[in-house]
Amino acid sequence: MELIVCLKQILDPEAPPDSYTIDQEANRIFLPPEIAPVISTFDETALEAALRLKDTHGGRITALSMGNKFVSDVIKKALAVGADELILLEDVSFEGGDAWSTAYALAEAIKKIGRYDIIFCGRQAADWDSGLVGAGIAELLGLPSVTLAKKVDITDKTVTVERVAGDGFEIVKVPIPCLITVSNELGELRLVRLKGVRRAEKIQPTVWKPEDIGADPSRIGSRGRLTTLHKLFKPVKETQCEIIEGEDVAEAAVNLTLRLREAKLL
Amino acid sequence: MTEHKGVLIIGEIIEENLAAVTLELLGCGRTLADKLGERLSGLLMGSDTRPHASKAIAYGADKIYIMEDPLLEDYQSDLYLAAVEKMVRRVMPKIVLMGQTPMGRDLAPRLGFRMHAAVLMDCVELDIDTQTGRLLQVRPVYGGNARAVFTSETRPQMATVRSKAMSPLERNSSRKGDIIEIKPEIDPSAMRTKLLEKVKEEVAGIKIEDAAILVTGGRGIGGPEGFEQLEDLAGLLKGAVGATRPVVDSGWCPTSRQIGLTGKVVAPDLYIAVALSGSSQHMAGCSGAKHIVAINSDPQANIFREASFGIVGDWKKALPSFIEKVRELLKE
Amino acid sequence: MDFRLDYTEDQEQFAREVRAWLEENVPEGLEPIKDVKKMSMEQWEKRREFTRALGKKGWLYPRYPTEYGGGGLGIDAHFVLIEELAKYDFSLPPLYDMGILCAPAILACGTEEQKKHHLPPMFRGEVLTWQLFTEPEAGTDAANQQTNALRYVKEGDHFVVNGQKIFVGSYPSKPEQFYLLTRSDLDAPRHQNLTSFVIPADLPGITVQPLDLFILSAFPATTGPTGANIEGVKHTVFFDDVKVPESCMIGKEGEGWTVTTATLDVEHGGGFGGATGNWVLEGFFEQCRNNPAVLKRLRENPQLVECVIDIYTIAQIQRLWGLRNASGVGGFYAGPQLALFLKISGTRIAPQMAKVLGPQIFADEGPWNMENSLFEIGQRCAVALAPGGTPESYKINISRALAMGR
Amino acid sequence: MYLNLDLSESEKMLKRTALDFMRREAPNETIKALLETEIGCTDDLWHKIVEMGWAGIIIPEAYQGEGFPLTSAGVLLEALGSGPLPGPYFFSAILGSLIVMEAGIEEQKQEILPNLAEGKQILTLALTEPEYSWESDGVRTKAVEDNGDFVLDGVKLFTPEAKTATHFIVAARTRNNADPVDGISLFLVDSRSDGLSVNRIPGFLSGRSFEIKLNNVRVPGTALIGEKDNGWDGLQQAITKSIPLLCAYKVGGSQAVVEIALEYSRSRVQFGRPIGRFQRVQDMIIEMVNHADAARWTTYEALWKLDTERPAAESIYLTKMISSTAYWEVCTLAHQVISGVSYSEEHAVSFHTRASRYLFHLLGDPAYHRHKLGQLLVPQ
Repeated sequence: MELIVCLKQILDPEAPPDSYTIDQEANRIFLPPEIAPVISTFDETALEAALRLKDTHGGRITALSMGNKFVSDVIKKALAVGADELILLEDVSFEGGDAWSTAYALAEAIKKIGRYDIIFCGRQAADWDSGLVGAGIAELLGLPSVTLAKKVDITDKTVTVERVAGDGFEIVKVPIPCLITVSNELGELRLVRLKGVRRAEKIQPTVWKPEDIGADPSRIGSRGRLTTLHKLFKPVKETQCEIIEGEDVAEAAVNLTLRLREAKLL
Repeated sequence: MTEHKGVLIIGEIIEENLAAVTLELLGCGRTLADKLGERLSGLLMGSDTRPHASKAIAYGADKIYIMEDPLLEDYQSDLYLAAVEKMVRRVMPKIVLMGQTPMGRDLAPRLGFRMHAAVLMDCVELDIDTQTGRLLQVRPVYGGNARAVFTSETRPQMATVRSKAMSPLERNSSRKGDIIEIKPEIDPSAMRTKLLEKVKEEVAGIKIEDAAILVTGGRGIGGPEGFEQLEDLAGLLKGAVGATRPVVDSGWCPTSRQIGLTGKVVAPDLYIAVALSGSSQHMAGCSGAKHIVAINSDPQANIFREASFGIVGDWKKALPSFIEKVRELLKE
Repeated sequence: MDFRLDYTEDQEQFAREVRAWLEENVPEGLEPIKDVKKMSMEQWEKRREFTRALGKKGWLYPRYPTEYGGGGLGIDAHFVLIEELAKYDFSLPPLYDMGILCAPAILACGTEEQKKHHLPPMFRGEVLTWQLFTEPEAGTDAANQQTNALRYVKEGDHFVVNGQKIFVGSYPSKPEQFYLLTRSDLDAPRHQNLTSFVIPADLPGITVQPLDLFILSAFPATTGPTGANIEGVKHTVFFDDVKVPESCMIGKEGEGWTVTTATLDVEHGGGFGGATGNWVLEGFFEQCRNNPAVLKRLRENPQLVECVIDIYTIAQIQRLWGLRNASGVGGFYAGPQLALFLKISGTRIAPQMAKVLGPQIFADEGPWNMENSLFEIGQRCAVALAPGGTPESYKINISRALAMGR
Repeated sequence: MYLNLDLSESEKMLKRTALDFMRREAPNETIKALLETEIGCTDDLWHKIVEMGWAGIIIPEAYQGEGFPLTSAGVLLEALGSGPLPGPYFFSAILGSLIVMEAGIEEQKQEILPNLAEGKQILTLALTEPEYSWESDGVRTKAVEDNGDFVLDGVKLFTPEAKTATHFIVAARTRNNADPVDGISLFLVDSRSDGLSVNRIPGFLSGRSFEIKLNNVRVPGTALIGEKDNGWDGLQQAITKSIPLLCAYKVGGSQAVVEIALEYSRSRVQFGRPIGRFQRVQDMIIEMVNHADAARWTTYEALWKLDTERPAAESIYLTKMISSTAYWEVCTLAHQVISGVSYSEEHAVSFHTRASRYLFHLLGDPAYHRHKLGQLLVPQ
């Protein structure tokens, strides 16, 4: 089994809302330096899906990530949980792109890797929350794809996927090679064991530049964008919360009910 | 190259009727088309679509294209992609809208890359930039901690829209519009994935996405037993019970009840948030609620910045008397 | 993790370069002096000459940008300079030069032209700066600039300044420039009515008078040579209708508080004082190990051993936090935390040391003083808590850095 | 500059995964439940700890351990202390392993250490007796040789986590003579042996410490760890090396309590303002921060000295003195800052208060280590 998992290092979405600051001119969002970045939670779930297949069917997992200012002990977690190789697309010309530039760069890198049965992606990146790159790679490589997987199994050449849909799930069959985006329902990424920490120490990531994957400069980074970001802002909350008081909490609750009736909400 | 004109909605038929989000898309599409001075059309696929087509016209469409084929009855990536791509190349719309639904999340990205046209996912606001005539697409990012305004450089300009972010028009059966049947010419060999089975997860009572009143519990509830009280209150109000991610992760509630970035998006009229802090990941799923009522012991909890009404205190003391009073009021 | 302070190969190489340079450039007859009270004017002039020589080499402000005359060096080189200069009882920057406070304010809030004008002379040691913050009314609450506060009125392209500042500067000689905080109208809201200036010290209408304080000179807390602030005689400065050109204003009018906070964090930053140990304390432990009289007392009275343990514990924490700050892993509150700790420990160590070593420690001359009045200097620090900011002002900074109540 | 007090890449990864483990496997609700039991750790939780490889963290790879340096174990213990995770982990994986490594002979290491790494055996040290002392003259329990076996008689008091341990390491006197250090042997006693009675010492703050009565307990000759009559040196070596790791656990606990107090100072509003704005509250929290930071950096330096084989006794006595006091005082101050609600059994501070008292005397209380430090500073 040759598996590829696409990962993205992002600002920690669990950071407290007030710690985010936005630079209005540069349309960029920041967190204080001491809050370390994380691997996008959905990509971690995609990695877990690949690891479970490797546990049962054996094979090799290549983790692939595009980005900049990688924090080594964050991104090398992929190796620590069981990926066999980590490839980083890191170059200033990759910066400032949207889903189209990212999907193109990752697709070119996957072509260079050459062998793959299943490509795993997260259902969306937990920073820009779009969910475009997985489908983009599938389209660019001419692969069938299944999105929002919550269970993945393989029997000889076909993959059986339970896909989240409405109030239940669909069971879908897809031949390899294919691309699968994974949803959080699949479960949390396994914890890093001490053996994994040792393993991550020993394996060094491979870094590729655009020229290493023969990428067309006009289609990566900001030049490859199909969308323009005009404004980034914090939604301002105008609501003024009316705190209902009372002798004690129980009485306050009664007053709340009356207030809601008065506001025709009950 | 002929000029792109008009707004095209990709409709969905769920459990034999027009999906709520499709009506919302028609409402929003109508406004955009009027601002552009152009026509609003829709596409419905599946079998026995004609009755839904006329309903779509009553909700604002000028023209509805229908594609009938048993193979299109259930959503299948490759066939729907091929069908929709054909329609879009034929109609040459300026704007294509889909719902942010399991279908939309799968189809829109593929279509965007297939046609090398930008798609903005999960938009909550759409407008036309009066000077440039371009579609302004506003979507939440960073788990709801921020919002971004985009435009697309390519045509058609495509977007999926978060359910309950837009409102449908009043139904007007006297509206006139034409229904045009298109032969889908399905090529079954294009189908690379095969749907084997659809499994329904039985959910007691009303689905949380459709409930007008929601009672949601957070980690502060402390355990599955606490949720029984929430069920009583929801039952009284003919609403449903929702949960935050920590609650679902701890196994106190099924995943189908989870509200938030990684759960469902709801926009009820009344959202009663009990013992939950209101993290941005959770608010991403319920900030669309018309009125939020918060019960939390921590006055600084973020939920109080989102709520219109609230009590500061222990929910175990507040809920019993709240339920009693509601029961009393409903009797009158 | 690595706690070693010994030089790396590069540092060793740089240290050789520094030592060689010092041999040629330390002015003839310049004596290492630990007790600032014993500084003669002649020694003071030699140190000024030495300051200019260091400045020309870029080693006076080693980590500031070369573009403005700084050394452009890293912490490794800065550390070597501190160690090598300590052998001449010389600290960086020298002689209570408040350039260490004024420079970051200019860098942060000054115009490009002001940077080019003010910074090179300061970094080359040609200009010494005194900071004029404290007023009779505004002590720890530096923003509370009241009645006889320094006030200014804008007249055309210059300002007219009146009022008084106290507890200023340290050395008998006058500096070339003042860095001061003044108030515009008296009733504007707090923090919005302040403006900062860097002015020549000899503008007409300025008078400087020494304040005779009983602690004629206080020794740098317990930080030894690595402490930046060797205290001396304090002064008060009067302003009578002093005309200050607009070009002397740092930052915009009313932005004095932002300019000041850029400074306070440095002054109260505590740097990594104490990281290299502290020769007052080392002297003390030497006495405990080898002075027969002290050893006899320690063996007879276990309570005195407790004093030794208390001093040892404080010294270790101070040293370790200094290393932590030097290694940059302490977090925002680490600077003021160490500065506060250095100050408070002075008051704790002094009585313990007095119990163990006996009354000789108060003699600063003659046969009685111990290790050329090493401990007499140590005792002064326990009294001079205010210079460089009162302990309470540090607590305010720590609480802000830890976002208490925010 | 060699000076670099940042964690290494692997240590940061280990810290992050340990904190993830605590969030997933030992949130407050779980810790509260564990504190109400005599065992402090369920089988399921212990197996998860073993699965992480943590039971063998400092055991050399030659004995199926992970062979990590003490500083890495310190990073792990600090994360576990943030719970604080109750149970036998420190006593078995750290102190137990070290005793076998320092005092045991090669065969014993090959037999016992893999069992510890795989979590099959759980050890705890039964050293102190009713006349509470960490010195050799405190060992009164006797072990008499009887045709190849040893028969043990005596009472051990304040033995930690005895209910969870599969084996006790019992220090007993196999010979009496002038020098109390001489004549002490270490025995690996199966906790199910006949003649043993194990009773928990009652008390809200006593944690899980036990009285073990040994009444004619017969053990085979092979139960003797290392050499007869001179087990004391090996035992002291092991205790000295494990002390900074116990301190790391207390550093994690102290830091967690500081963060709870800081969070409370922001959310608790009194007199119309968050209480973190009042200087009296700020002073208390500053004192807490100073305690935690003093404990942290004395602990890390002690661990560094041990890992780089530098003389470490001075640092070890210092950090034990400071860390035990720090954990105790930080909890006391936190109750002052938070007051009321912090006294409820559900409140995380109460978990730490109980741990800070239960672990206060373990391996020597602050006064004991202060005295030993004094002997180093002022040669007698």
